[in-house]
Amino acid sequence: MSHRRITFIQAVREAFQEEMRRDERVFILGQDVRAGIFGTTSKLVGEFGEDRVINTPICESASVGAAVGAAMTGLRPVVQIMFGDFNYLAMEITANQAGQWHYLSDGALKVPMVIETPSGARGGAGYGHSQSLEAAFILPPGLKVAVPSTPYDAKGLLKSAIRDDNPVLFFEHRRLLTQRGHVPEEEYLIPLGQADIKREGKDVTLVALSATVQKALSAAERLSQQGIEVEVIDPRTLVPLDKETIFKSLQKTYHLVVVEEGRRRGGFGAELTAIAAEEWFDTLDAPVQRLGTISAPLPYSPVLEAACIPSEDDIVRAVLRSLGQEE
Amino acid sequence: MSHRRITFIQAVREAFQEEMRRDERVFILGQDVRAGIFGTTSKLVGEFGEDRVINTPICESASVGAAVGAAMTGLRPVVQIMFGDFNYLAMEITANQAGQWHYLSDGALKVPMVIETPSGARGGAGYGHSQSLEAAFILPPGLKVAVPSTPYDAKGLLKSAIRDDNPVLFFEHRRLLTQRGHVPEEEYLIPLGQADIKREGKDVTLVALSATVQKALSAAERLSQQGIEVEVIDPRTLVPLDKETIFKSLQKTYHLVVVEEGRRRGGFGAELTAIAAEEWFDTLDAPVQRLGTISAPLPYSPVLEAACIPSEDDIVRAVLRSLGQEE
Amino acid sequence: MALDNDTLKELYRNMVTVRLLEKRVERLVTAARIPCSGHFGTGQEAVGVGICGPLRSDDYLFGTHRGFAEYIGKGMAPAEILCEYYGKATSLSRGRLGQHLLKVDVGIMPLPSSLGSEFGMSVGAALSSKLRRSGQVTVNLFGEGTAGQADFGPALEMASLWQLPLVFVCNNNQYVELAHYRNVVATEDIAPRAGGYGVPYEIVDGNDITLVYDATERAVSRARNGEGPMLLEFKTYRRGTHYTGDPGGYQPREEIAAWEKKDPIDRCRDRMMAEGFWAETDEQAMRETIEAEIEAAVQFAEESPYPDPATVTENIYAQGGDKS
Amino acid sequence: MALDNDTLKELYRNMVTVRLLEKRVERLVTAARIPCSGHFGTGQEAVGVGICGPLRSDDYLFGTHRGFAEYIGKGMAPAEILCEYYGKATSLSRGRLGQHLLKVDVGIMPLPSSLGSEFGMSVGAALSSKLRRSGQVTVNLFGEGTAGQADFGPALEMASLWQLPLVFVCNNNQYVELAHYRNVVATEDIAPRAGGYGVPYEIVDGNDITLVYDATERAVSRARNGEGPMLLEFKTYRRGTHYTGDPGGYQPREEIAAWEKKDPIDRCRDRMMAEGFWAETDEQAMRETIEAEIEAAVQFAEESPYPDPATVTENIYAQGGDKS
Ligand SMILES: Cc1ncc(C[n+]2csc(CCOP(=O)(O)OP(=O)(O)O)c2C)c(N)n1
Ligand SMILES: Cc1ncc(C[n+]2csc(CCOP(=O)(O)OP(=O)(O)O)c2C)c(N)n1
Ligand SMILES: [Mg+2]
Ligand SMILES: [Mg+2]
Repeated sequence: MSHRRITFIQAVREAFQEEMRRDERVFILGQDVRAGIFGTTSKLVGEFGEDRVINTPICESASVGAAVGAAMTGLRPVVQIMFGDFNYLAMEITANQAGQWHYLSDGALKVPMVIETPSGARGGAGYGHSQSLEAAFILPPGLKVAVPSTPYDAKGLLKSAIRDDNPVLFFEHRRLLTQRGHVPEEEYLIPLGQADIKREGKDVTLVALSATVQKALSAAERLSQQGIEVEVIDPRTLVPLDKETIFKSLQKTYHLVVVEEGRRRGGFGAELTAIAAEEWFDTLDAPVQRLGTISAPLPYSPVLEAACIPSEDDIVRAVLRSLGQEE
Repeated sequence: MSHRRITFIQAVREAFQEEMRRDERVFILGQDVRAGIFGTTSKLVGEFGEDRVINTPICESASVGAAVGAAMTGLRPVVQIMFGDFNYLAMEITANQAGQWHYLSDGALKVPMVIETPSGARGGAGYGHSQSLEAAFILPPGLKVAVPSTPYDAKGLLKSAIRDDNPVLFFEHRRLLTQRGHVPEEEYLIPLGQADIKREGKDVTLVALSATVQKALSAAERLSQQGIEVEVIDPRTLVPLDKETIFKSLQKTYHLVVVEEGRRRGGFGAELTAIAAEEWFDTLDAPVQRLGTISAPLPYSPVLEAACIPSEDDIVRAVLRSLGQEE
Repeated sequence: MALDNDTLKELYRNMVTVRLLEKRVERLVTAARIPCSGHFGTGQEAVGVGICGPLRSDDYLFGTHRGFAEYIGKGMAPAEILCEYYGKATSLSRGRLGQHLLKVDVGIMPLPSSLGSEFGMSVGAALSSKLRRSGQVTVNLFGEGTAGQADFGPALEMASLWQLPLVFVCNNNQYVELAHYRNVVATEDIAPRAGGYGVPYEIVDGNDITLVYDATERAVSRARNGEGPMLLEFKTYRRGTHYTGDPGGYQPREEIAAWEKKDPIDRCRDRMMAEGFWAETDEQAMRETIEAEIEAAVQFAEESPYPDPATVTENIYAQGGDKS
Repeated sequence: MALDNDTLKELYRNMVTVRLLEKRVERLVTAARIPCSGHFGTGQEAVGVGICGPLRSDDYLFGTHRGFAEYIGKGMAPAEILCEYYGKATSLSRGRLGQHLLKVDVGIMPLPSSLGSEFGMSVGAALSSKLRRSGQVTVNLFGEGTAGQADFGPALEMASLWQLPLVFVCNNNQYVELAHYRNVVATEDIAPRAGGYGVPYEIVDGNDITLVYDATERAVSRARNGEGPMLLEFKTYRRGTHYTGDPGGYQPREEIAAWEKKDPIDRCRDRMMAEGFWAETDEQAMRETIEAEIEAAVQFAEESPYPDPATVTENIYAQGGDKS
């Protein structure tokens, strides 16, 4: 096995290349996808032509609508929404239509499509280009939601998402896009619904998403120096959710901390904590600690933005709180 | 005090009348609000004229956008969205704009507006006219969310919502609209953020929303005959949430059950259960029981619809489960 | 291809079926045998039926919530419609869809509960057939009120930009729920809006089914030949109320009466009789057959079982994914 | 009211301020002194500056993400812009807004991060001033790419239907991000789309500030007199790249060169000089003053403190509600 290290962007682009070569029904549409504002779709038009890499007008709702229509009629579109925040523009078509017609048609229609969407706070983008809205897609039925945290996961999950017969939202944290990681040359897939244990530990189960995985790992490293062994789990997809892996960890640690960059109120952590309080109650030795962005608009100024979003320090403190210790 | 009983529709209409008489900045816009498809705004145009009861084209996004613009410039609009499901059409403007500009402008702008929206399943309306989507508005910042369950609450909450300087979503369950209840002649307000104990009890705290409150009360009645005293709490607003009242009840009962007609996955129950598992952990003697609609599109056929939505029986069973008993 | 006599007879038969079926369903709704409310289109049957005339069975149709014209026109049987409305296990969707009629194998595509959400989807269907070089045409039918919805302009833009085989059809029946359309529509005609996006358009009498057929045929052949989208606006009139729960009263009686004189079914029958290929006996025989078919369909739907509640969790997600 | 010499001088001064300030901010972004990326509008300053000329200070402006023209034009000071871009506590928003410039007391209304979300809001602002009989006019400026957004048509419809005091202004700078606009816009002109909704329109050279001023003045007086909305399309050109991170290269060099010859600042200065009310000495004095003002503003912003992180939870909700 090679030890090639490539960026998240390259990993995503490779996933597109491989899937577009493999299946001519796959095509990409979105604003400036030919140029590729964030690079994930750049140069694809050279290999696949303008019919399969389509620049759309600035209209997220109709673009996602077009993807739904194409998906229902035999193609496998990937529609790029340039910033995660803009998914709310297409909320009706995503939540009320894309996720529902397979069921409503009793299986006569399938909606195999991916919404690829860079998102998250990276400093200096301000309120409407910085939000992490993945949790908004847990409530609507019929959707799947992927939130990769490494180039390896991004490639493997995106390939599975493209092959999946359901609509999948694929969130790419903009802070991760230029980071490098190991991605083998050989083809691989990562199934949707399989969590990954990013670090093993026995004292606390720390579930982290997307860009917070790295913060969680750094926090775990620091805590390890104090003798606290944190198990860091990246669920990788919010729907379907790999409850087994998290539960198995909890059966070892009895302590649960959840961290996400999306807002805490009504976030993924709410759903996971609720699952824990319902299904794993006897496996909890302490209150769950739930971290997320405060329930405010994301301010622009870097000092304010940082004050909203969970930091490595916040995670360390939450783990200690979970163990009944103060830092 | 009189013992007048009026319908939910009449209660809502009275709230509009009183507030429109009191404050000429208040006006209503929406599809067919002059005729008033569900009756809540019918005949208001006679008293207040066409300038204050405005029929809009069929475009939810621009209608809510217009309400935001009017609210920022000195008026106090109420925009009606005919079915709760259609709020997703205006999700961007509601979640990314309406709730955020007061904060972003550091207080220079206010957005005093109400989105009035009949919703919920009533049988025979099918997938996109039946959903309860109130939980989708917990995640976005800056919004308030009211879910009245009686004519009395509806009137008092709507009057407060209209006077509030923030955007408030006001959900009216369509099954409740024609129901009657006590509403005094005298003016009253119900503050947003004040739960109501609909029935006192000492064994289990049962938090229920909107149309499920009645089911919860019937279930409580049945359980009472078995010697189980359920305290039924209607939070009345999801944001702000009256945690104190729920916690106080829990300190008496140590058992929590949450029921809503919105979907269970990612619903209000997730947030409340998470709060309980974080903040009230030591006050929980048993796993929380969380009830909501299954995570599927709402099917049309009455037998299927009923199979998706929590019933009185489901509530009874959940309470018994919470107490470690089977029915 | 001009409209030949046999085709016209079939279109006529479809219009009559629509009229009779709608009346029958209206009674069933009022009698609470059917759990939903109904939106009917008495007087405007020529549009939905006529536009389906020139379509292939694999062409895509995005229809409307009002009545059955385009559904019957595109190949749904009365029994299929009734079973959906009853919510029975024998319906194509096994009780899931109700009024949101769908029949994928004859090209009847989703009717979204949110008006206008089909605009983007119809762009996608047309884009798909263009990319697949399948020769299919997509027809997107919508009301003049629905033309106010947000995705209407963007759909015109995309169809024009990509020269899609997409025919937009505005069924202008002059009412939007409980008000005259000029209450919420800024212009007399919707069609010129297409011009703003470079999409050619025609405005046509929607109560003459031969004109509806011919205009559609022109637009569909253009689209099929790769000459891009068109918009057709058919002027017609909704003689009934908005839906079964609407007491009406806001439509001037003289207005209704004037349009009754232009009834598309009467006009079609008069023409066929005048041209000598339709007789009173044909009429009677046809009506008897249709009524018998409808009654059989009602009975079938009535006797069909409700779906098993246990099926409610089936097909939430498609299983397995791509198999190739 | 024709454009008098003093007004023209002021507009000219504003254009030069915009040009110099944008160049300065571009350097600050590139040097990472300012944390955001910048979207600049070299060559199109006449539009944003010119449309503000005929406006009252209480008229509402919904501006764009590109450059500072309409913000300077409507009364924002360079220091106010810089403090926002730096995210400092001294900014009007106390560091919350960044590029989303806002100054409520001179009528500068929200710039939504999502293009096109201002269409509905501008309808609401115009409706509000109509209902309040305040005589205010709302101007909604947007790019030709943004005209593709969903709420554009509905905003035209509502403005037309309710005859609102709302002037739509399309700043057609011929590029939408990294591609020529015809890549994603189906038509050469945006303006005729207004006609489809019954909204009158004009297409005007956007590089001649006197024409921009005059056309706006006509539209604004119409609107103020209760004669309803208008749409103006100004043809101009974005000579720079889309944003600071864009290496460019897709705009033909000859195209840029051709438009350089039509530079709105040069044209305005040449005219003023030709007409004899502007001299080289005026020019030099003005530039020195502006540059000094900008440098002082940069220094002020640099030296300003960042907001206290503890303020981050303030004003999430408006407190108290209605007091009347
Ligand atoms: C997004 C959305 N808003 C509102 C409605 C409610 N509604 C159902 S039919 C209708 C009127 C449609 O008018 P038009 O498009 O003219 O069609 P017609 O009913 O006349 O056939 C409305 C507003 C809806 N179904 N979807
Ligand atoms: C809803 C939405 N989609 C996409 C973007 C990203 N975006 C920023 S500027 C821009 C191009 C705008 O083009 P145009 O309207 O012509 O204005 P210009 O930049 O030329 O001034 C895009 C697509 C956005 N901000 N909002
Ligand atoms: Mg109509
Ligand atoms: Mg442009």
